[in-house]
Amino acid sequence: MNLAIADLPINPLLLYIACALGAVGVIFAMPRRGNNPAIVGGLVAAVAAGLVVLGLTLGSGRGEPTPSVFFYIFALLALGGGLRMITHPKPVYAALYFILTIIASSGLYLLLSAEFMAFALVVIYAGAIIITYLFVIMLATQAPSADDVDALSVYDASAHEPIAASAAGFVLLALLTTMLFHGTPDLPTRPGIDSSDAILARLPGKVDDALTPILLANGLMNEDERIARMADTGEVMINSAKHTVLVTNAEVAGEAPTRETGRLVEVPAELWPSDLSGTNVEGLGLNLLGEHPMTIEIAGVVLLMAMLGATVLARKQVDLEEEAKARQARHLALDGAIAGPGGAN
Amino acid sequence: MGVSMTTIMDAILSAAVAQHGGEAAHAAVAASHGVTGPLWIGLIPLLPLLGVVLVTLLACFNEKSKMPAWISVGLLAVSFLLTLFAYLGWNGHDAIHLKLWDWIGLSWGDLRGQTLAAGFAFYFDGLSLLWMLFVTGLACLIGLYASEYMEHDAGLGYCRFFAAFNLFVFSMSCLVMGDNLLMLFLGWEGVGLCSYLLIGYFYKKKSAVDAGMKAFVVNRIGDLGLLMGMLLTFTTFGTLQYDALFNQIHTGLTAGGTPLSQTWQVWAIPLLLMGGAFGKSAQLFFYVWLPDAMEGPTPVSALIHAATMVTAGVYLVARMMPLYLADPAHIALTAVTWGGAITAFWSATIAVAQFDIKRIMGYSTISQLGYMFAGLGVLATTGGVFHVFTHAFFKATLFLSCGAVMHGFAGQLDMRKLSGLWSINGFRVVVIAMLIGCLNLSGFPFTGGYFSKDMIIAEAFVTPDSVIAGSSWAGWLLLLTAGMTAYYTFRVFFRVFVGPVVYEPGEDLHAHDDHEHADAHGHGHGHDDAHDHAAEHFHPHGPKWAINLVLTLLSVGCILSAGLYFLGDHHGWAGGMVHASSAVVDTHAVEGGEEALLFGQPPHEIMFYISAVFGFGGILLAAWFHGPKGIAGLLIGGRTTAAEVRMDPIAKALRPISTWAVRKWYVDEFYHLVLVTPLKIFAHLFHWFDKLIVDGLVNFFGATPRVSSDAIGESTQTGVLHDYALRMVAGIAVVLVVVVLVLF
Amino acid sequence: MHALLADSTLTGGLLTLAQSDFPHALSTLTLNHYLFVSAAMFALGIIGFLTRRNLIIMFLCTELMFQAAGLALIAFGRYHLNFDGQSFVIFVLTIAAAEAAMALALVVLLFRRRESLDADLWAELKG
Amino acid sequence: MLVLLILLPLLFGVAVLLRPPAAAKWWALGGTSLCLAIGAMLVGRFFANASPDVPFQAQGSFAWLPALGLNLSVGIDSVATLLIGLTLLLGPICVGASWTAIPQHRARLFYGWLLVLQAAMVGVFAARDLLVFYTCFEFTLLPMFVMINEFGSTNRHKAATKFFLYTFTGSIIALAGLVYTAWAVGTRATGVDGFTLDIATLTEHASHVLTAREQALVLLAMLCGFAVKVPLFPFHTWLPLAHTEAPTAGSVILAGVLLKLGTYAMYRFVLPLVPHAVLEHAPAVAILAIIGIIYAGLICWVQTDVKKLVAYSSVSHLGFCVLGLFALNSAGVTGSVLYMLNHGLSTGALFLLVGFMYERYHTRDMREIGGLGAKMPIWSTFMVFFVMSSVGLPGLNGFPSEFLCTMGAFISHTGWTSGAARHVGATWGPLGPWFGFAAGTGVIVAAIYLLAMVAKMVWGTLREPAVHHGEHDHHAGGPHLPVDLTAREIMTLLPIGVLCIVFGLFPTQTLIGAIESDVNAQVAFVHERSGEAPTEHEAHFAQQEHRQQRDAGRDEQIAGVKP
Repeated sequence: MNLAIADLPINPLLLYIACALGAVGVIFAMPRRGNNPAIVGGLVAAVAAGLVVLGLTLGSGRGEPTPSVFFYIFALLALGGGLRMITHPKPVYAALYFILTIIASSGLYLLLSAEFMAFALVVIYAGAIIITYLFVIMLATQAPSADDVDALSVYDASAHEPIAASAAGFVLLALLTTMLFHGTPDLPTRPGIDSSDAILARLPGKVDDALTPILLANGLMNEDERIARMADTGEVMINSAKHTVLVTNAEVAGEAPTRETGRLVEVPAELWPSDLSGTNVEGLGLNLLGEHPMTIEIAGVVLLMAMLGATVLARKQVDLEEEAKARQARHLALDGAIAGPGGAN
Repeated sequence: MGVSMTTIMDAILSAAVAQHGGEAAHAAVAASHGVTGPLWIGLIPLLPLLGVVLVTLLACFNEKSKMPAWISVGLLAVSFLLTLFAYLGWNGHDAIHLKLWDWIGLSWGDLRGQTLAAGFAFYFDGLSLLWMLFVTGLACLIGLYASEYMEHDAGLGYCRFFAAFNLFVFSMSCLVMGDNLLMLFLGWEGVGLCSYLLIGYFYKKKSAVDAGMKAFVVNRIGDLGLLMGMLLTFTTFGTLQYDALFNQIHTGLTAGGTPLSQTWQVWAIPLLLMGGAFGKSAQLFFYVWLPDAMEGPTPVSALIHAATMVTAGVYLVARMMPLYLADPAHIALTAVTWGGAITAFWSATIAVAQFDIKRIMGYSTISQLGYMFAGLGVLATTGGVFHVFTHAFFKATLFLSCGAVMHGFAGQLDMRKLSGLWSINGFRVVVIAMLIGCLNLSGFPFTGGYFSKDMIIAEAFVTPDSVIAGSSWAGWLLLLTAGMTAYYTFRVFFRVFVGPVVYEPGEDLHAHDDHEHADAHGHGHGHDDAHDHAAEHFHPHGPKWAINLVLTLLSVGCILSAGLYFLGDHHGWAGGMVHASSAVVDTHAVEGGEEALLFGQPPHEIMFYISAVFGFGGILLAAWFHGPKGIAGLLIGGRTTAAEVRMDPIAKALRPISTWAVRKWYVDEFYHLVLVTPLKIFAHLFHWFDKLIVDGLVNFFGATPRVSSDAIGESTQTGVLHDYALRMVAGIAVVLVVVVLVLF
Repeated sequence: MHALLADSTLTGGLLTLAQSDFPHALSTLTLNHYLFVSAAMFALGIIGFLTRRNLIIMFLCTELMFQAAGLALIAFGRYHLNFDGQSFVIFVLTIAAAEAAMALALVVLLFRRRESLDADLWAELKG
Repeated sequence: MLVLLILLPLLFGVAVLLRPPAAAKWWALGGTSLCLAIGAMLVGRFFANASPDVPFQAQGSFAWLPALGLNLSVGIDSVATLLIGLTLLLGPICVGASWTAIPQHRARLFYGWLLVLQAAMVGVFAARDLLVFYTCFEFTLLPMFVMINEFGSTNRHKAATKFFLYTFTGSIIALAGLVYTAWAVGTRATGVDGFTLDIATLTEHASHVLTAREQALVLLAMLCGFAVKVPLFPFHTWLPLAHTEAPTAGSVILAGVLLKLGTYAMYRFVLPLVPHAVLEHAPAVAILAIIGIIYAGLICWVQTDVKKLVAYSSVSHLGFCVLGLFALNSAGVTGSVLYMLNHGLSTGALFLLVGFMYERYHTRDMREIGGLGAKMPIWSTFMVFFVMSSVGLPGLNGFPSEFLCTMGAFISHTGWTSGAARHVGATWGPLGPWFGFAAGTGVIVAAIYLLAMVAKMVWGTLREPAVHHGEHDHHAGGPHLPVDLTAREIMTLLPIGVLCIVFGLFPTQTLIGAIESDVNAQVAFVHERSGEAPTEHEAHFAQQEHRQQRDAGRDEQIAGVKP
């Protein structure tokens, strides 16, 4: 065990001290009656987070320089927003802080080259889900007294066992990080041309559109030739680094081209379209639809069900009114009966 | 399977013969070169079984006629005739084998002792033939007798009786004819069942039901010995089949190669088997069930509890004689001798004091069985077996006569309430038959009983004490018992069958209709009123043709059986039969050839006189004490009423002893106190132990989680969401701590 | 724990910090950085869930935890250089949206019953 | 065909639920009869094709979750075949016995569960992997629970709960033992690095890979489960309660088949999986069995509730069964297997008889009811007959089994198999003559209590409860039963009676010969494997070796993928 812990990328003592410190900070930051040292708590928590990040940075070996400044900014914003969200006594503010966290997270997504998800997150979460929350908060929150609109409800103003909860949460954090950090190496290089080519290979139309005019215009490819699509996978063979692409005779292309029957064309670097690459969105789309089609269906059904469920649940249930309606219905029926058999029709 | 097993058996036999060529010739006595019998021999037991089926069918159709009896008697007669044919067709020395099918056969290897082979197979040698002859013959006659005796129960009861009766003959045949110990056990338990069913025939009488159960349970105790003996036989000799077993014993080695004389099994097996035999034949500690068994209908008492079933123990010991002789110290034989002699004497002491004539016959049966065992014990197998044969006839006669009395006097058996049957119309045949039976039983000169009993007693003196410890003492005890036997036998005869005519009807006036009987009891007038009322109108009815015919035939049989003593050259016909069976004893080889003397004479010769003296003495005593005035009391009797005799003052003088003898020495009470009560107490203790401790523990373990979870739940199940969530998180944290500590 | 204190103390760590090329070191990012942020976010979510009594904020906290999981997924996807992580975040978003819809409907329902959002008022599960 | 036998009752169970209540019993009768017919064909075909080389027939395996190595496989050897035959035979009999006892409006529930129960029981006997076995083994509890809980007499809820919890707890512990064995075999022998659930594989390897200590613990765990099921003293207290409260058909199945699941599991798992421990601890188990025989027998004697008496007699009888198994020789094991069948027949019939009586008089107290000999002659005849079968009268079915069990214990004495005092009839084994003797005393006790029961119930003067089934007090709508047995009731008893006689007179031809080769193989297997268990070091080494092999295999696989 000792050996293993020594393998951690961060000094474990530092990690645990930081966790403890964070816990103290959060406890202080919790809403409570009377003197509220929330700012002190926030600072302590921020110091703790900083310690861990520092330790991680020191512990890590060499790595590709990345736009790390943005990471620190976004991480600080995300955690700070999260901290404020859970500590702010007013629900509306809490929701707004959560939006801050989400926006910061989407920044982190960008750093992780998940551009599409970054924006999707902002749109879906900040734009849709949290707005729903805000509506519900406004619907459901009532001021405790009519004369003071800004007064807090009791349940907002005081936390429920903050010490125990924070202790548990940070113990969990310490353990989680201990386990998560165990032996994970540095991030690999940024996904570059290779992965881009992999996406492009599955997008023959895009490659066709970009390359065919260039190839034809420069005489690199005959009129009866076209960019080859592999017989087995239907992918095109393209290498952005070497600027090569496989083309094949149209007749031959009709009969399932292979690497052998095709002709590798090397495009001069200046002619290679600079914007030809597989984007994140394309990659995600291929992954989503190519490998998880069933999950999408299920997700759709889940959403539908949730919609129905929410509708059913939130439907105005006023028992009295229902009862009154029923009474009225009976009354009408009775009247009909008295009116005679003709009324039944 | 069957083929393989026979092959194995053949291999074993031939191996044994090859290995011990010298003894093989000797082993011929045990009929190793048996002949395969004709298939119809199998009908001898199967016909009665057919009878069971037919009678049961009749019961299903609610037959009210005497049809069951006629079917039974007919089938039994055929069975008897077949036995007779088998006997006539028998070559006189070889055993006849007949295997119908494998009954219990199991093999776990090819070696010796790795196959349990118990065929549903028959083995006929002299011993089985002799037994079968009187079993089927008597069964047929007694069936005929019962057809009249049981007539008041015509209907379901009649069918029940004859079904069990037939089943009994089937079982007894299996017992006697079986070719292995398991077949014997089949019959053994089968006759036990029939005995149980028939003793409890009058099932509304609690005493009858209890008696049946007692018989079955006591027998089972003995059967445990038989079972253990059987299993020990199997482990020691590797077989349960007679032929293979006797051949092995004749080699003097166990199947494992150890000399028999050095093993403990050589005395343990016979002793265990003796336990079984004593159980079935009501000897020593086991006798208690037989007197109670007289609760059954008299034909049953005659057939099962006098003539046939109870001799099964004798058959077992006789059949297993080679095993008993294999022990050089003769421990088991000594035990058999003394067990028999003591039982003979003991039950005679009880018999002299009883007043119930059927019970007297019961005790006399025990006593006579004691003679048979003693005979086997002192190596007089011929005498023992001959006594079985003669006893079967005369005891059946005696019982049937008593039964006729009982039938005629509505179940009256008390000798103080009956007298002078000779002078009552219609009972002449009964009295004559009774007289013949009594003479036989008391060993009157030149009767069958006289010869067979003498052979036993004389042999007790012949066999040296060095061979069977105290055999001559046993002889004296048996002689004394012979005198007592004569006394109590003729005590019955003198009191009931001759003398002034006095009678009171028994309580079975409405035996066939218990409901009315019970109503009569329950009536306000009470028991006595009803009784007297019935007595006023009571007329004894003499037996009709069936009973008279049977009694006549049996009396003739009794007389003729004496003649068998003079047939053949091996001490009579029975000797010849025994000689051609496993029961043969080479007395000279055992005794060392030295001729024993009694009063300076060879015991076999002088015994005729001595036993005659004892017999006469007993009869004269009986006449003096119990005989009526006049010629019927041999001119020395003085009895004028039924109830009072010269013995009464003497019995009064001997108060404690005589009372104890009348109370059967309180043996039943003793057993009850020592065995039944503790067992019952244990049963109750176990019952409560089971309820409170065993089940209590279970309930305790069941209740613990419930109670504790109630307690925990009270404090933890607050219903507040946060508490649950917090505990969940803490739980995950704990799990993670464990994971980190263990895995990292 | 003993070895941990012995061979890598806080002072040792600070020493390394002082000696290293500071800007460069700080600009080196690893997977662990992201995972830490994710874990910390998750812990905050849990703490929030445990401490806040307002039902809506409790649900917001669960959303925070979803966020944490999403971040971890994206980081791992980046680490493995594939799109599975991102795909899963889409599903997480879906579930989050569905959950939000249902949860908020429930909250509204509960609010109608008691005119309060205090979670402690609901103790029907008491055993 | 085997799968058909499992699925068909389920199908009919569904049919029973879908049809109107009035048709329920007819559907149940049809279903069970059809199964019986198929079962008869199965048994016939099995023995027609039986050969010692192919112990298992009708094998089938269906991949269920191949990724997890989970298969559903079935197959039967001679022992399983006979027990399946018994199960199927009791099916129609139970339906017949419940014909009038179950009120029509609840008939669907009853017969539906009855059919499910039958499927589960067949599944247990047919199982060739632990998954099927254990699933079915546990699934028998649920129908039985419902039958007792819904259709029992006064104390039924307690009885049902106790039955369920007690046997379930035991089974869970047994499961732990089985799973451990499956794991050990998986990691040390077959190298799947997981659990081996196939029974044949388990049997083949378990004794080679479990150390002596592990075997002892696994034995203990398995006995905890199976001994409760059997039940062995002192785990028997659920049985009298469950039997007393269960409806007649429930009692019949409980005694006839469910108890046999325990002994069958012992035969199938305990003996071959942990032979070393079995050999070592057989005397202890045998002593428990013998205590059970005598103790329960004596308790029977003082019972006043006739059904409880028969229930306790089951405890006593099953003692013989366990004793025979742990004699570890052919005679004992054969006897034990025979006992499973014969006890099912004779005690099943006794429960039927008690049930028929109960249906008429609504009491089981022998102080209130008795002396029925004259009033119900047919009933009495059957009663005496089956009591005799139960007592072990030679010529009826009880005897061969009882005798062989006793004999097995008696001759199972290793000390006798060699040396100067060699007994050729003795076999290798852990018991000895004293065990046989002690078991033999049980036969006496059996005679005492069963005859005492007959004396009270059949013989003697008629005793009837003050209020019994008369025209005036019989519950409305219920069918009126005649005094003695009806033709339907006789028809349920008659086949059992016939089998009792056939199995009593021709045991070799019908039963012993059928199972001989399988039992001998089993005994030889236990004998061969019981000698030496691997040491802890060896077991550990085997595990390491297999782990290395597996890792090497995985590396290769990865290496093969990478270029």
